[in-house]
Amino acid sequence: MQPFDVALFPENAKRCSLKLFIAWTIPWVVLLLWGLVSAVLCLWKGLNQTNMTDYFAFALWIVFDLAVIALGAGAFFTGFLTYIIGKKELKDIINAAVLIGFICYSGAVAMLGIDIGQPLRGWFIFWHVNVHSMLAEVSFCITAYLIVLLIEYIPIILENRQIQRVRELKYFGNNLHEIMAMFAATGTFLSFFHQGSLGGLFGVMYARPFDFRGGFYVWPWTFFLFVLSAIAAGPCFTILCTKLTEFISRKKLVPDRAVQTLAKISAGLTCLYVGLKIIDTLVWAYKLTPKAGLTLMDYYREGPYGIWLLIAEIGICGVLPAILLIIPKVREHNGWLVVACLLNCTGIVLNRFVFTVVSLAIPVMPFDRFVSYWPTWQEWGIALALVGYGFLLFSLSYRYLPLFPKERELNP
Amino acid sequence: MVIDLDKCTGCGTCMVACAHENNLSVRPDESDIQRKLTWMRLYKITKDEPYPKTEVSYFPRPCMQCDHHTPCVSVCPATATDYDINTGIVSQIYTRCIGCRYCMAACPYHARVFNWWDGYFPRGKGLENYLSPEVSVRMRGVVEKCTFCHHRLMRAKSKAYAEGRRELEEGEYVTACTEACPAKAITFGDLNNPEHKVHQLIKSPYAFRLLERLGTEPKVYYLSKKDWVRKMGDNYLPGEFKPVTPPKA
Amino acid sequence: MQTIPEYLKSSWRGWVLFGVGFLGALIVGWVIFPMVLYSQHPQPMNFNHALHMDPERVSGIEGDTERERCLYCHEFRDDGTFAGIPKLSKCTECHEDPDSPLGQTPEEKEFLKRYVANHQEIPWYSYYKQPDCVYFSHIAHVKMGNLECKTCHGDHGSRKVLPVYQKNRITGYSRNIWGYRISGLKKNTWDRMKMDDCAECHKDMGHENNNSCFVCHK
Amino acid sequence: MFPFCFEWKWDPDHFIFLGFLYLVLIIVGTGLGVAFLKTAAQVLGFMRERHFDH
Amino acid sequence: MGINRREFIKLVVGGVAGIHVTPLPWKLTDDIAIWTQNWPWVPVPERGEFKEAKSICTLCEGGCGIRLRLVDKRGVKIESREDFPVNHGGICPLGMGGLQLLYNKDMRFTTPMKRVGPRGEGQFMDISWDEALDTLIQRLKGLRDENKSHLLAALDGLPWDSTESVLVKRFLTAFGSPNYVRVVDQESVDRTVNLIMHGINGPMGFDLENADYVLSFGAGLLEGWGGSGRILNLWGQWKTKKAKVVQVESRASNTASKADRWIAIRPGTEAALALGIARELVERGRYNVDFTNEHVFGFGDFVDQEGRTHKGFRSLLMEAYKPEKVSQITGLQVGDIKSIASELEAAKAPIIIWGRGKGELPMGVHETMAIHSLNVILGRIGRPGGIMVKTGVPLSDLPPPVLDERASVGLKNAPIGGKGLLGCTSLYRFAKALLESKEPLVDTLMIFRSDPIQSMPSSILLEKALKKVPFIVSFSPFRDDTSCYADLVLPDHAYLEKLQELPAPKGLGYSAYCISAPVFPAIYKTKALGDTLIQVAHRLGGGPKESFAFKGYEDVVKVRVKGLFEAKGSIKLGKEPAWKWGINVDSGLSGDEKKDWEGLLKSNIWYMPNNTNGEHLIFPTESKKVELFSLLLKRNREPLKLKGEEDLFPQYKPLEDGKEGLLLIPYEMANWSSGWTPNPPYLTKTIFDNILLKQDLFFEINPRTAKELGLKENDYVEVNTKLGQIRMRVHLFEGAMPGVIYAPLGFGHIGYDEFIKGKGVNISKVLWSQEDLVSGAPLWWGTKVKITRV
Repeated sequence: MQPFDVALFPENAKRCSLKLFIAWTIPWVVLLLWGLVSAVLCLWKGLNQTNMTDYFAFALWIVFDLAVIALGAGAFFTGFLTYIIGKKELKDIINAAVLIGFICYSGAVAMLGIDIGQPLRGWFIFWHVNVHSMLAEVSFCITAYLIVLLIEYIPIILENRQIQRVRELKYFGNNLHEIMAMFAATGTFLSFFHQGSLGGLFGVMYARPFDFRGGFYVWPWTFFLFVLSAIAAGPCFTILCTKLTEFISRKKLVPDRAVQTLAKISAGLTCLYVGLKIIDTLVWAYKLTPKAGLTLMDYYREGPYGIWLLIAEIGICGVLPAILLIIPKVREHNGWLVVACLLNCTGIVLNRFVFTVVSLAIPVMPFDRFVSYWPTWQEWGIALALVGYGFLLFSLSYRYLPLFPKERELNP
Repeated sequence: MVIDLDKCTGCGTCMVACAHENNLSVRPDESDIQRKLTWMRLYKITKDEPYPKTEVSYFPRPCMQCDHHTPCVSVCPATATDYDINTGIVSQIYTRCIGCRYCMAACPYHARVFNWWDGYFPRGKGLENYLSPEVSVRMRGVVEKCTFCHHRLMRAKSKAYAEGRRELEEGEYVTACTEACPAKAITFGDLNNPEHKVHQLIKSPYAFRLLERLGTEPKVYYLSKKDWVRKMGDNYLPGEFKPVTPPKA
Repeated sequence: MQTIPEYLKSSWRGWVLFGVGFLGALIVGWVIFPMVLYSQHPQPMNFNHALHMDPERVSGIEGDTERERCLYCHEFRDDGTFAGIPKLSKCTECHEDPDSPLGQTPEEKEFLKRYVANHQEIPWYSYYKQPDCVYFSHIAHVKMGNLECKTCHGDHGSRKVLPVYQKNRITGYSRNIWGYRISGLKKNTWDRMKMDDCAECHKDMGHENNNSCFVCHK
Repeated sequence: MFPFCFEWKWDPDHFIFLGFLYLVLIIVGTGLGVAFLKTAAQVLGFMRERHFDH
Repeated sequence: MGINRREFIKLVVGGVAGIHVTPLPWKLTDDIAIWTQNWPWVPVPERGEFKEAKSICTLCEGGCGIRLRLVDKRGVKIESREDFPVNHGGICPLGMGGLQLLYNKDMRFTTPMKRVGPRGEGQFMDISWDEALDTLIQRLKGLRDENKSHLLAALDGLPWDSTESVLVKRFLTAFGSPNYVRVVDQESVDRTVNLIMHGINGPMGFDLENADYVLSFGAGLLEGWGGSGRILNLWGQWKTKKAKVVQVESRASNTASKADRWIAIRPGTEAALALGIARELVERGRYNVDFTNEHVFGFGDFVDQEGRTHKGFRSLLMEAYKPEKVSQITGLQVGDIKSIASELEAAKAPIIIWGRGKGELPMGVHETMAIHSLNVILGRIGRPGGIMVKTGVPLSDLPPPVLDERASVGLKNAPIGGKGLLGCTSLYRFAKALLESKEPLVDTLMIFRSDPIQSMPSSILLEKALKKVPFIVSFSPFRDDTSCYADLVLPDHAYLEKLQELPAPKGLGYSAYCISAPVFPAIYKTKALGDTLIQVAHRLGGGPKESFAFKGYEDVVKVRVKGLFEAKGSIKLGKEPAWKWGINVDSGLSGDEKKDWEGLLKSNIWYMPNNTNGEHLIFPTESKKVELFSLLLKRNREPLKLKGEEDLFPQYKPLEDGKEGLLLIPYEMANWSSGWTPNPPYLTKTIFDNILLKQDLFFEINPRTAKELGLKENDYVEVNTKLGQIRMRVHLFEGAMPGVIYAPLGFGHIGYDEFIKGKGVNISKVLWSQEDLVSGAPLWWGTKVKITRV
């Protein structure tokens, strides 16, 4: 018996029944509702609903924002590879990458809306811009890139079977698709800058020895490290998402060639990133920190954030996935690829966590005290709502939009 | 501003005067020091020696009005905080601040506090009667900081204009904490002006600044003849701290 | 390929509707919006500035130039702060006796009866009331800057009838701050009093250093 | 953000930062404009819509 | 004509495109952002004319001058006042936050009130002044009619010799009750010692301004001792003129750390050290020989009238206080004792001061005499930079009260708890007497400006005692803990709303009288205490009516102030500081009473600088000398139940609390009021989170002692003493003496409002105390505690 909403499916695609689909969406809708409740609470009662304090100006939300945007870098990088470098086989995965990118960025911007103390004055960041501030640069590029992502996502929506019947929209979708390369280029330029500026956010703080790094002209080294790590982890996250969708839908959706090219490129980039990261950490530990009168162990002496964090971030989640990805045999093996991608992504999330939460926990003044932090349920609510929103949008798009062009060939 | 830590008695009058002058809101539970609204904050330091040789001292810490590439001004995305070259005051504009709190992360002195709640002035308690019209009461969601009582500078200027002159004498513009300190441990004036007392005080070998080596160029100097207090003023590698040899004169 | 006119014909109704929607929006935006945005509040009573400013008809107010006559009532205190709209005690300097009006106007009788008799302050609406976050030093501008009152307040001093006070329902500001043209364009200096106007005037007058934030924000 | 705001300083930082911003906005704007005009043209029959192969 | 779906979309798209061309969306975004800047629930302080008023702060007995910044009628800021001679611009945190006490409705009684809930809960119902006065009059009339006027008692915490206190005493005597009860704090102990050793029933002054060496036995100079504004200001001056401060204390407090030298002594043994130093000075012969010969009685051995030879103070010293014994008692090295003695020798103008913390908790009388004996043998009495004993204020007395026959009958009864040397009963003895007696000894208790439930050691006894008093009336302007026990409240004005006066500020080195007219009209429906008393007396009729033949409280003050105008003091603030010796200062008095009164109110102070004509060296004791061997005590040996002859001498007496365990010593802070005055909420900002965190109070313990007991930082702990049990948390502090734990006073209120109520625990409730024979004060530093981890 055909599912009820079969008219909306892409041409002769097989999808599960509507009831099953709705059952599948229930957990994500619950997460969204929980997020909604916490958002209303935070907006109405104020940010005292969270556990953020004057010491912890940035907390779980900013960590989630940074991590999600870094992982969403797959969109611009895959776009860059397909349209600019011209790797045609990636065309099969570009739609999924764009969708993931759109989810990450729109979720992050929504979360930032709640995170700032006065959301209604958010546009002051554009109107009264401080051109020297990294955060101003980040917000400009993120909003601009969100528009670009939206423009990249619209043609995919317009390819839905029902919408195709409206002639104006069909034409509009096609025309957009033709000049997608130009948008991808702008997207790449924008993304390069804001991924970097997110890194610059921390490297620029010269009054915080834990964060400060030297740099080239205006950009601290963390600027380039963040871009590199984003490009390295982005594709891995895209691969993870596609593998997850294949596992859930039990269908082969993306030809191996596309996945392998992505994996190969990301392997190279991860090695480069890990190498540079190690150099940067050494320089930071043995040249910059003594200049501020501290030793490396001063950072990790108190509280739960010990030296294990450094080892975990660079060692287990940095060097190990780099090795795994670089060996072709391991890369081809489906299981190991997923493990390597997972490790790489956790490495990036850990890096963002260390720069946000740990850097604020460590006192700078000698007589100040170490401070620890744990998020309240409202904070978890909004963070997990982003995850819920992601799954929901991806499932809807997978069900109603032709995300994977090669789907028909791969499973006749 | 120069604060003599040997004269400072740790009584906290400067904190109360600052809170009263600038309409700082007081919540029923002020013991949560990480969310307490204080512009001038008293830090207690202890000399870690076994029992009879232990000593206690205090660091009153206003905003340092950092001079060189002010950490908070350079990072604020919406220019809600601005460093003024002629007076050297780092101002904070509550109506433009969007509450992104990036400046709080950038400031190593924790001189910036965030309004996690609205000001606590419930109807019918009579708390709003003692609010001063010279400083606007902040709403929730904005960062606030010590601005060296810039409204007192404006008050002194108005008075000077009324008397038909433009320049201010040394004692005319003084911050609330300087005026309130019972032990007269805080001296306030123009660091660049040779006649002002602060100009001479910062030349003393015992003068030091908080976290000086970070290069923020703070404009609040501390004086103390006790080595262990000066050692607390900055991070030193083991053996890097050189006690001050008293001047021959 | 369809012929252009035929296609155009079938959808001219669409374009007309588009036009209608467009025009409707224009009217709403330019005409209805300003009327709805501001609430009208008539002043508790009328005060005839022109009459009081005219030296022949009112002798009590000293001051030969127009500015001095303004400053007689809207005076500076000795610590340089500005008294703003005068209190009842200033009016009763001349109108002491509630039952012997100085002029014939009905408003004066009503003023004497309602306010002077039972010593009640007149609840004026202030046209140029700045919000709580703004510090404006009149003495710096009038005395040191030697500005005429007209520069910012226009011909308010020569009006016979006090205009109706219009308040922005959302922000609570008086309409004189944004100005009576909703577009915000301004011909003469007193049409608008937003931050940019003050800053621009500072820049033109060469007081660029007074454009740092804490000078006007408190 | 705009030259007529009083905070606008004619200095290199403003040029670079806002220059790139306006550049990007113009590119995106023209891209959208082109797509929109082409659709309008095709809808109104001036142009033949091209069949698009993914 | 009807439009289909597609055309409707076109209409909407047209509208949306159009609206963007109009100012509507842009102006709305701008206005909404401006709306967030002017939220209606954020208060906007009205603007107005800035005015200035000068006044004095009477939140404690320091008598500091303050300057108030007013906007039209509203008080906006309290600021320092350079021209006032007492504190030269110094203000303590409590004084700085005073306006919060004035305006805070929940902190104050805004109208007369009647108790509704159970006693001690503090639930009240507003009633009118007439109804309140009627209930009080009806009750008092009932007592007088049944000839039980002695069942009335008054607990008075008002400053000594202040007009209000005089009125309270006068009301009691006119009413016919002998029960005039006072809380015995350090001020009362000083006055008792002044009476015993110098024969003057007045305050003792410390001329700290002229001293160059200050040896302080436990006096918390930076913890609020004396007038905190004055002392904190003095601290700055001492540092500039390099005066030396030596602190003798067991804990590394602010004073101990900031002093030039800290002597870490075992708590309670200060007197032994003082006498040890005295012995050292006497042994070296480096004491003031001619002063002791000429002006001191009982120093050497002497023969009294009956021919019996008595051992003098010197021989007592030589036998009992050898350095080895003293170092064994105090835990100090003998070298320390010797070095202090030599420092005292070298100093030109040394002064020895005493007290524990703020001086709200009393010391023993013998202990104070022992420490003061150092001043005596060094001849530091009546000399610049020394102890001034004649700083009383020459206020003229009111005409004697008229006693009708009911009053004279009532006065025959003996006061409950016995009369002390100063003519008042100690509250501790009063409470004990109430507890021991079966049937109620007191029917009505009137409480004036004092909060013993919060501040008196072992106040748990007082709680039980108050439960036995049928009717309690409180006149306090603030909702303090003791008023929670009151049945009726007739609230006095708060401190800037009434004519406030303070004769002889605490510990001032010259005689001064501070007075200030009300700065604000009454904000809430309260009435000045003086006026209420006069009104009650008038309505009682008979004796009280005639002895209160005054129109209002102000007239009483005017009558008393006449004495000042006759004495040679001055009301003009001169350029020379008032504490300088021998400066001739123009009195600014014109002889016309009304003008002088205005002048006094304008300058807020009448003062008389000390002069060196030797008048300070005349002592009205029996022996016309400073009595180390007190003849007064000899006369009162039986009523005071003194044991041997050595009780007539200054001596060190340890407290016997045999139980072993840690010693609990309360400490005080300059930024937290632990006496009668409530704490302005601003002060909670100055409290660190290792003192008070949410509702938990921290006590300080030495890390080594903590390790023995297995305690870690922030542990919850049950501390039980003989009297009760409290729960606190551990804070390791290297400056705490091993074997002793320190907990702050002033917490655990049951009154006031959400800013202070229920925060921390009240230490003084469970402090064990032993009664001081002479003054009847509770001696509290012997509390042994057992600690169990929760």
